[in-house]
Amino acid sequence: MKKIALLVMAMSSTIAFAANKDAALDAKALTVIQRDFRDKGIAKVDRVKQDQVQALCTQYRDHPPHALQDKLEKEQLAAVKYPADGKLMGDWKAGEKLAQSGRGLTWTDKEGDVVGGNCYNCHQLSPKEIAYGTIGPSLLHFGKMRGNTPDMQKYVYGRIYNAKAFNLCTNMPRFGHVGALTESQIKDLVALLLDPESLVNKE
Amino acid sequence: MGSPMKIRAAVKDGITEVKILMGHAMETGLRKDAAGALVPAWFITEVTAKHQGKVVLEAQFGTAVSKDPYLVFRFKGGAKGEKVSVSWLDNKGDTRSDEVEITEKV
Amino acid sequence: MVNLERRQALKTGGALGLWGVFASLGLMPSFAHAEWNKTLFSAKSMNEALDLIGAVLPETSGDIQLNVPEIAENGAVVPISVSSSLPNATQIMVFVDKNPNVLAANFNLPAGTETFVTTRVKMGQTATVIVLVKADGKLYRAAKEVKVTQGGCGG
Amino acid sequence: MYTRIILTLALAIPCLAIAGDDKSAEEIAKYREMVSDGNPAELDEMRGEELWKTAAGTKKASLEKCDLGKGAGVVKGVYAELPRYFADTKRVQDLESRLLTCMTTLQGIPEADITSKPFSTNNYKSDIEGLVAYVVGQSKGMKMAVSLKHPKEKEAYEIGKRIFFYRAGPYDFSCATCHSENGRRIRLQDLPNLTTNIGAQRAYTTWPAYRVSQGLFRSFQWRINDCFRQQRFPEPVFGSELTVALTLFLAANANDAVYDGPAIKR
Repeated sequence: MKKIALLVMAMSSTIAFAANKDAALDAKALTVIQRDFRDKGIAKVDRVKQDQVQALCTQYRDHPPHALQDKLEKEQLAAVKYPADGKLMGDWKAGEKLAQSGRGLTWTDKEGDVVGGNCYNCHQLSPKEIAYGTIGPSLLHFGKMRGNTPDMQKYVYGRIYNAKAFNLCTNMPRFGHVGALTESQIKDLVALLLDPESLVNKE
Repeated sequence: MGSPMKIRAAVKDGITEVKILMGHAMETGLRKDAAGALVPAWFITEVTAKHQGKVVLEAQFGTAVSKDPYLVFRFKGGAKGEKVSVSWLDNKGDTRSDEVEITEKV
Repeated sequence: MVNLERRQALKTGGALGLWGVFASLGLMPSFAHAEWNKTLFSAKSMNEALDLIGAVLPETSGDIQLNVPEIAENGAVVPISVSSSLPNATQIMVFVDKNPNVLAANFNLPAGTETFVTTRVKMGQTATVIVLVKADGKLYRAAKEVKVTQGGCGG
Repeated sequence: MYTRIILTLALAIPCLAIAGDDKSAEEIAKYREMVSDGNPAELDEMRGEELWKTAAGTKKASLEKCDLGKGAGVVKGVYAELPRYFADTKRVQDLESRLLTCMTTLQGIPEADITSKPFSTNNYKSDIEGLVAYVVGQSKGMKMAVSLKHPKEKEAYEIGKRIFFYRAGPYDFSCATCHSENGRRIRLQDLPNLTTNIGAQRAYTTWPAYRVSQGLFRSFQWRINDCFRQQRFPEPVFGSELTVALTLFLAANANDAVYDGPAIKR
């Protein structure tokens, strides 16, 4: 009995020590990050300051405790702004053009430049484009498989506006939430995915 | 005077293979700089290679040849220690000549 | 035009200091054999280029091996390798049919030089690489399409 | 030259397995193989060697007394063991920050002259990038052996790891967003998983490199900067603890692989 107790004590002290060391390293890393970046073009140093979502996902390596995840996802979802006119589908052709562009918000971009959708960087969309990324799932035939009911439109709009409202630590940016894409741009992307005439939904 | 070329010439079974890397901007005249102004065309127009003084290749380039041009060709003959020289001339009149000794290819 | 004048100066042993240095070092480059054909290198289409050469587009020939990648990760550098078993070949011309100027490079092959050349060209978009080989005074053709893809993060 | 082709082919096989969902991967592999013959980085290596041996700065000295970790003037093999702890500066340094130390102390070149324009452009050739090309080329064929023995080296590794996973910026990206899973690509480019040895080895041993998309030789510091640019972060300070720690994290993960830079890349 005594032996086990000792062992447990020994183990917990090791863990506690590791945690202390980790905390010290975490603090040092944060100091380095906050010190060693400089403003360049439109990319200012305030960008390395984390919001709650970023901090939590960093801390838990994208696997936060469920309760925290649920809470923050709800908050993110509550902040999604849907179009006032109720129309969620724009022009799929404009959406395709936007999906092709990976530009925007880097220090080589200029203030006021049109921000691209960056979609093909991570997703397969049109069967015609072979240069697609695989960081995100394939969206080929997205609308063809799911239809384009009002609920589906709302889901897709929300997901592009703020993917973190649906999956807190997803790799996908919060395009609407951070103001990278405008309402009409997001509508065009919804159309790209859901319009039956869109290339995405053709053979 | 242009920057030095990297030339390799190696002989095997009576054929000498010459590989040339030329450091050159090869500006098309169609590219715009950061300020939106056209960058003037600046490119190598002619390349001549000689083996022991005899011309073994003459090339003319247009603006479509890639930056830092790379060229490989082969000629019959050549022996270890003999010289291969390469010269280029660009549209601004700049030029560069370099030469190497032929090695044996292993 | 400047080019032409300068060339004239060269041919007549022009007095540019640089050339004097080269001459004294025995490194005087010699470009006297073939002139850089400004008109041909400015041709905007295959038809225009062929008119200038005074030829019609020849049939494709199985005796020319044109090695190009089917997909180029970047259009700034598209590797091209040409070889041929055609006897008495004297010239290799490399064209890119959708480039602003279609002729990319011309190679004159003296006797004893193999019908083989490797180089790299720029392609603004997906296009066909057309190679013409002149052998025994007759033109032969090989052609292949190269798809130029969007790069990395697109930025 | 032949060994390089063979190496490229060997490297192309994991590429195929990763991006092998269509014929594109095969064609891209062919493109890379064709491009790998004739690397213009060799021109930068020549330029760098010249710079290394030429007296410069207010002290009119060459860099031949520069200690990159294996003694004054030793260039052969140093890159395979960098970053490392240097007793004279009492800090961990990567190649670029160490070159900076040598250029300022041995040659008397003001630091700002170097760090204000450390990267080449179409109209400007950076000396420090040329020096990098020369030095890394002298480690070609050597096994990566980055030490984690010194406490400062261990600490740098741990800090580098934390920087790698740090999510921020308008797109919530970290290095890990693109580089912590197997078999992912951005557009057609396959993304090495830098958290695994095999991924880090493949990536680290082929940088610095000549980028055909830019027509320029690029140092590792440039590569890290460009990752942060695409992460929509601000710019890391040249030769800072941040970039050294991140570089050491990646270099140590690549240990035991044969260094094969400078390479040629898209």
